[in-house]
Amino acid sequence: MTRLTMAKALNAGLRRALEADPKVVLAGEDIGKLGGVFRVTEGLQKDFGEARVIDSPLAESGIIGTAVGMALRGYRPVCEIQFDGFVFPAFDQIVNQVAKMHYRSRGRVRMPMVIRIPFGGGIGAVEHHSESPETYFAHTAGLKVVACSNPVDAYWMIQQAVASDDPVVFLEPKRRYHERAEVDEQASPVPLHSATVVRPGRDLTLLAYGPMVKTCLDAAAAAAEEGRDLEVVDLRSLSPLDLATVVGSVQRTGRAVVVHEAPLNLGMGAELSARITEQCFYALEAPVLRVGGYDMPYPPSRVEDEYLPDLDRVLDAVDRSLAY
Amino acid sequence: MTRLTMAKALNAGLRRALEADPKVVLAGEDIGKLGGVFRVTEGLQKDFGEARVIDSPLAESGIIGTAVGMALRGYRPVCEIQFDGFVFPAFDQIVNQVAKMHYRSRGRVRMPMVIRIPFGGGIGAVEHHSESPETYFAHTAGLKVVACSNPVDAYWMIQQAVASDDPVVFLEPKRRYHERAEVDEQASPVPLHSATVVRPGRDLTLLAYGPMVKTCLDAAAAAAEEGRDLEVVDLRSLSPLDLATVVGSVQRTGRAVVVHEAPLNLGMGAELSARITEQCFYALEAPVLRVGGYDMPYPPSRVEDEYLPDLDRVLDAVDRSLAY
Amino acid sequence: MSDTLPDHRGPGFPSGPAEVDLVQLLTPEGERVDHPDYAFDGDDAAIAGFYRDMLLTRRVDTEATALQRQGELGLWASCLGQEAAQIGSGRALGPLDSVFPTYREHGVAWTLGVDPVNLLKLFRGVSHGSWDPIDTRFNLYTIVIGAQTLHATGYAMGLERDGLVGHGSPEKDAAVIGYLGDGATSQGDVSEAFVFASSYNAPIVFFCQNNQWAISEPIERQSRIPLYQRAAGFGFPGVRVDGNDALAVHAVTSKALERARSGSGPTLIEAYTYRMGAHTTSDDPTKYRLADELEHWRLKDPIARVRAYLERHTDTGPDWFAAIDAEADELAADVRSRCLALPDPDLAGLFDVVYADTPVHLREQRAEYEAYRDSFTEAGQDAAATGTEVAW
Amino acid sequence: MSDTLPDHRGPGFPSGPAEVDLVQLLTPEGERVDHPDYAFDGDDAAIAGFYRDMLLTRRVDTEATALQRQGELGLWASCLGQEAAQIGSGRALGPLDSVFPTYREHGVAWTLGVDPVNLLKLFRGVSHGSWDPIDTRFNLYTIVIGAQTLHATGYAMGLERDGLVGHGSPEKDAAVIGYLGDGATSQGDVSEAFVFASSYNAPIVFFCQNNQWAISEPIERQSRIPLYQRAAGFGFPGVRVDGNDALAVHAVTSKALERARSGSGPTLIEAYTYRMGAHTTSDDPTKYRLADELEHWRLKDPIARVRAYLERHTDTGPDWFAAIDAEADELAADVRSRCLALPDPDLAGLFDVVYADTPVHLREQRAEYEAYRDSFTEAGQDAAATGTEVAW
Ligand SMILES: Cc1ncc(C[n+]2csc(CCOP(=O)(O)OP(=O)(O)O)c2C)c(N)n1
Ligand SMILES: Cc1ncc(C[n+]2csc(CCOP(=O)(O)OP(=O)(O)O)c2C)c(N)n1
Ligand SMILES: [Mg+2]
Ligand SMILES: [Mg+2]
Repeated sequence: MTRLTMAKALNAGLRRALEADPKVVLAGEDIGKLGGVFRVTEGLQKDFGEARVIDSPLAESGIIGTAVGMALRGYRPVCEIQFDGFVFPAFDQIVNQVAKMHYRSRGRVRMPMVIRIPFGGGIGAVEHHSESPETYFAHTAGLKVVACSNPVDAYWMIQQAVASDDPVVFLEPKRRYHERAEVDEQASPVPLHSATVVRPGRDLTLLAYGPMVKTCLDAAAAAAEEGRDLEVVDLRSLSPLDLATVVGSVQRTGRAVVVHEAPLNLGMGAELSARITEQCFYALEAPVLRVGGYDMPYPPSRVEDEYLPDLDRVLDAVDRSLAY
Repeated sequence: MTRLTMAKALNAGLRRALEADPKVVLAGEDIGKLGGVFRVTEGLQKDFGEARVIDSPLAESGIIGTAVGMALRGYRPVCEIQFDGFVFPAFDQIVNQVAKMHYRSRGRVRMPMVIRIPFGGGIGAVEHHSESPETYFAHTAGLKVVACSNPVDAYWMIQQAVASDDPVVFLEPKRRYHERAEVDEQASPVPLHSATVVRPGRDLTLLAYGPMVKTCLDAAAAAAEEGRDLEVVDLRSLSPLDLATVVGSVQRTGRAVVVHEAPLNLGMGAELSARITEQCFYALEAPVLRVGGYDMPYPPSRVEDEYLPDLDRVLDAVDRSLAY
Repeated sequence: MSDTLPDHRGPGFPSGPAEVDLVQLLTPEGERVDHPDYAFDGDDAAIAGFYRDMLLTRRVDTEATALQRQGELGLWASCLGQEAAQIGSGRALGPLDSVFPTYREHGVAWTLGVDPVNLLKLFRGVSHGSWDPIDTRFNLYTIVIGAQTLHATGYAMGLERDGLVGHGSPEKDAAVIGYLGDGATSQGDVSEAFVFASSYNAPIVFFCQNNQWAISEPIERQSRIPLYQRAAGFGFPGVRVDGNDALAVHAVTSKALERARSGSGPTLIEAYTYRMGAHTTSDDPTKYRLADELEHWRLKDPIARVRAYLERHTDTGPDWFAAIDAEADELAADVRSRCLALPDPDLAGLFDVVYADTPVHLREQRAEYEAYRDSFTEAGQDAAATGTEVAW
Repeated sequence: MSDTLPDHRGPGFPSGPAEVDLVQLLTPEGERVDHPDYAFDGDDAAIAGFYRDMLLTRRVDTEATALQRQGELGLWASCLGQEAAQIGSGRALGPLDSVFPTYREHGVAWTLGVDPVNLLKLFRGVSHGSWDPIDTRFNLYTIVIGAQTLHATGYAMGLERDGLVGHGSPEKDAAVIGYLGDGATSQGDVSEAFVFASSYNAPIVFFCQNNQWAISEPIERQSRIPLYQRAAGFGFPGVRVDGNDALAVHAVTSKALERARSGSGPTLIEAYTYRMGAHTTSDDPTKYRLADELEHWRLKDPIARVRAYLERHTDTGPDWFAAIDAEADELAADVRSRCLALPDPDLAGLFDVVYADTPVHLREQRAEYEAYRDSFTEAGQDAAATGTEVAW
């Protein structure tokens, strides 16, 4: 058991992945000597060499495109995109190549690639450094998409993602990088694509992932003081969704609120709302409600706290749901 | 009144736009002498010159990125992306620049740009030539997204899109390019971002856009023979959605089925389902059902008819909805 | 606003006759010529082999065009006129080298033993990629322009990590050849591939077939100077070769591959050639280019010049040529009949190849699809029970 | 798999001393030198003006760094050491020319009269872009590396369409200058900008400040040959100038802008300089570079050499320098106090600037947001009633 921040837990997970399989390579901008702008890869180039921890030229399409080639050569590349907003230059390679190569080759070639993206807001950054691009990836067949919400999951999920034979977009909630937890390196982890009920409750299901899990847990704690018993589900996997867990929860509670930072319109809340309504139509006491970013580009940081869902906005939605 | 194919209607609309405003310029691969691979720009370079109808180097990011610059210089660029699958190299410019420039400048600069994309399947093409990327754009705040479904709308909507001071992703259902209709050049068009009820009905609302409108009309005609009265709404605008029309219809019918070619997961059906459920909770007799492409990359063309929603799959969903 | 723009080409950029800086070892008339830096290292048997390769490639190409006209293929992208560029380079590959093609490298595919029917599957619409990219060392066709150049570069970086560079022998060393068109040079991905290849000194050859056209756009739209010069600005050599001269292409490619395998890094080869046909069967080149141009290039036909050489300077007789013609017809007939016999794929099987590890929702969608499909057929139940696999 | 890769730099690519092909007109010691192709066309007053510009730019930069340290800015990207590159080029602009900057061109902004407080707003987080890009001719900062080079090219294409090229006078002709970093040269967008600029012969100057670093990555990761050589492969000239020499930068930029305005097309300028500070205030350069390097470059400080020149070769006395110092302190104090006084923006106003024509759902979201916000405040109702606008 070690007490680790999420950044350090990811670092430890990557280290174990590098140790476990010589075919694992890391690539990205500034991940070598600097250890990445969030220090997630700190010390890894020193210990595993420049051939395995690769500082890339400043070109995201190049990073992902060459990683496709390395994967075809039998490597398992773990690419770091420096910030969410900078994944878009690589979008073509991700959507048209990474996602489709297995399908195109009828399974003859695999794309065991991880694309790590620090995502979400709340760190007081300038434009393009606070976005939540998960919809773009979750909508793309051929990709898998996960988001960790705490150091324990971070430690295990990154290793599972590296071990996955499918390409995984791995979303790291950057504003939680410095939160700490005990990580038991001997424990046996939850499967990568399972959701977990992180707080059981009877009155309503809060669905969240990444940075919003903590927000929802805080909201549930606050609600408890008013005698409301909220269940919180950490989705963990956005594609595929672990619908069994989600539906099981909502069947019990009859109410659901989805919370994410991404803009509402076609955010993950849309898909969850549609699925839950399809599968729990008679159980629902209220429509699935969504709390998300407003439908605007991420705002300047001095006003991001107004933009991001917080405890109050979650509780407001809970009230509205319970009012049905 | 002239009887025109959709391709010719678009051509005529573009011609009127070029005539109406000297700041309108067209750019794209092969749009000059060749007139575009679908001949939508046929004859325009000859008549308006190479300075206004620009054959671009083979680089989509370059096409959109230079169009941003031209828009900053006061031009109104209309860019053609040759096929849906080739828009992704331009994705960064679209999402990070086109969509955000107005916001970034607090409205000081405008992006009156149209990005024309022939989209959807059904033409027996090879990979990347049959995709439906609308989710990627509709999820992006700052963009507007429309899809025409017939020659009359095509003629008017392209002119309205060019006249719009906001960037518009203009989706053209390529398999409908050759369908014909009478186009009245004197008529007064429906506003660009309004949906239209293209067939009124009482029992259930079919929601579609682009290529699937015809499919839904056919399904409604077939259903009518069995005594079912289906309403068909042509959404026309995917972002913003004309929710008033949609909700009005579903409030009346109590049932909705959304139909699109794009994969189900986070397709437009997800957002529509979520919104309708939020706004019509007590009116709904059944969950909003979705008929879409399966969650896989677009398949080889010999099997595309199995993949694409057709009359039977629409009617199957109608049956399921009515069975609630 | 001015209607047309003045032509402002700055001074210092006249393109001059394209042939000036071209490596050529066999003239259009079939005469061999020397070049200070490059020599063809094969014998006449090898040249005869090139002839056969090119002729068979062209015959299959013609057959495929015919099949498309008859509605049997959805599309065909002919390589007519580019046979020397493709055979000359394909035959220069060592036993460990691998290829990252565009969608037009049918001749290169031939040199690696890819069954032409497998190429046809893609254009018929039964498959997005149906040969084995690992066993053949011929990766799947890439349709998104330029994307494969990055894959090629990454693969080459992998070769170096695998210690397959610098032993001084093509049996022990490996390189990658990445094909691209002239139009592709404008794509950002291609420049990024140049940056990565140069930065990591990857064992790669970029082989650009400058066939003068990107659909309807002439090369001048993409570059106002010869394309091979692009490489120098990225820190590696570029060379322009007569792309209709199989011998020169072979010599230049061999040397560049050797350079790559030895650890000296990337090379850009510009094979100066011509797309003698339409861009694809969907295209109508009369809209944008003059017949004259085609006539001019017909005189440089890559197959004719090898035949002229063999006829004039070796003892290859008419019988041999006739035998090759017969072989070609036989091959074409075989390709045609096997193409026509191709079964349509079953959508059901595709649900299982989206991922290596298929998620529940796709299994459910497959089951839904099968149940739905079977509801239309009487025999449906049986097919579903046996779980028909994808048959492409 | 080998742990480290051998260094395989091919033959023919030694980089040699960087200074060899550098245009320089003022040595680090403050001595003027001649160059066969370039001459500085200003007088000593102009040089004194450069000194003042550079000093004020540096003073504001220092103040901004201090403000960040004190928590008043979220971030600051210092241009320390790059003042000559920025002032020399900014002062070369004609009255109709316009600028497409990255996020570090504070000195260029200064030459176009952009209020430094407006730059600070972005880094404070009250705005994504708060100066008027049209009136100032200084476009908004672009953070996505390389994207602005395409905007610059498109704008230049627009200038040509507007007939603003080729009249032989900077009063009638216009050009564009697009700034980029050394790291940016690896981005596909930058190469595409080169392709478009060359293909359309656009009136543009690409101004690359090679400050040797892209965050922690040295220039060698991006290119193994001098960057200015990149241009030739795209068909236009490149030139390397001493980026710490304001006179040389001015001369080289003036000539390139003149070339662009006259209709002779694009030029790439590589201003060879050094990022003397951290990448941004979030960065820690001790992790990846040696202090020695910084010492080496301190000797080439762009401001010191102009001061040395003015002191030795003109009659500029200590009083004048003291006056500039005082002006700088005053400016810094003013910038500081106005920065601290900046009100936070109101999210409500942002709903109205997503689009020119705001759709219903955003108006609804704004109303929801306001109602929600106001539910927390007593005075809420009033604020909502008056419809507070965005105040950045
Ligand atoms: C990214 C992208 N944009 C557009 C297309 C459509 N397209 C297919 S081939 C082609 C021209 C390619 O020209 P070139 O690179 O010269 O290759 P060639 O076809 O001549 O062999 C275009 C524009 C595409 N396949 N990919
Ligand atoms: C597309 C993109 N990828 C990554 C980043 C993160 N980033 C910001 S600055 C920078 C380095 C830029 O280096 P250079 O172009 O040399 O400019 P400099 O900062 O030295 O002025 C990086 C990687 C970004 N802003 N945009
Ligand atoms: Mg070509
Ligand atoms: Mg730099």
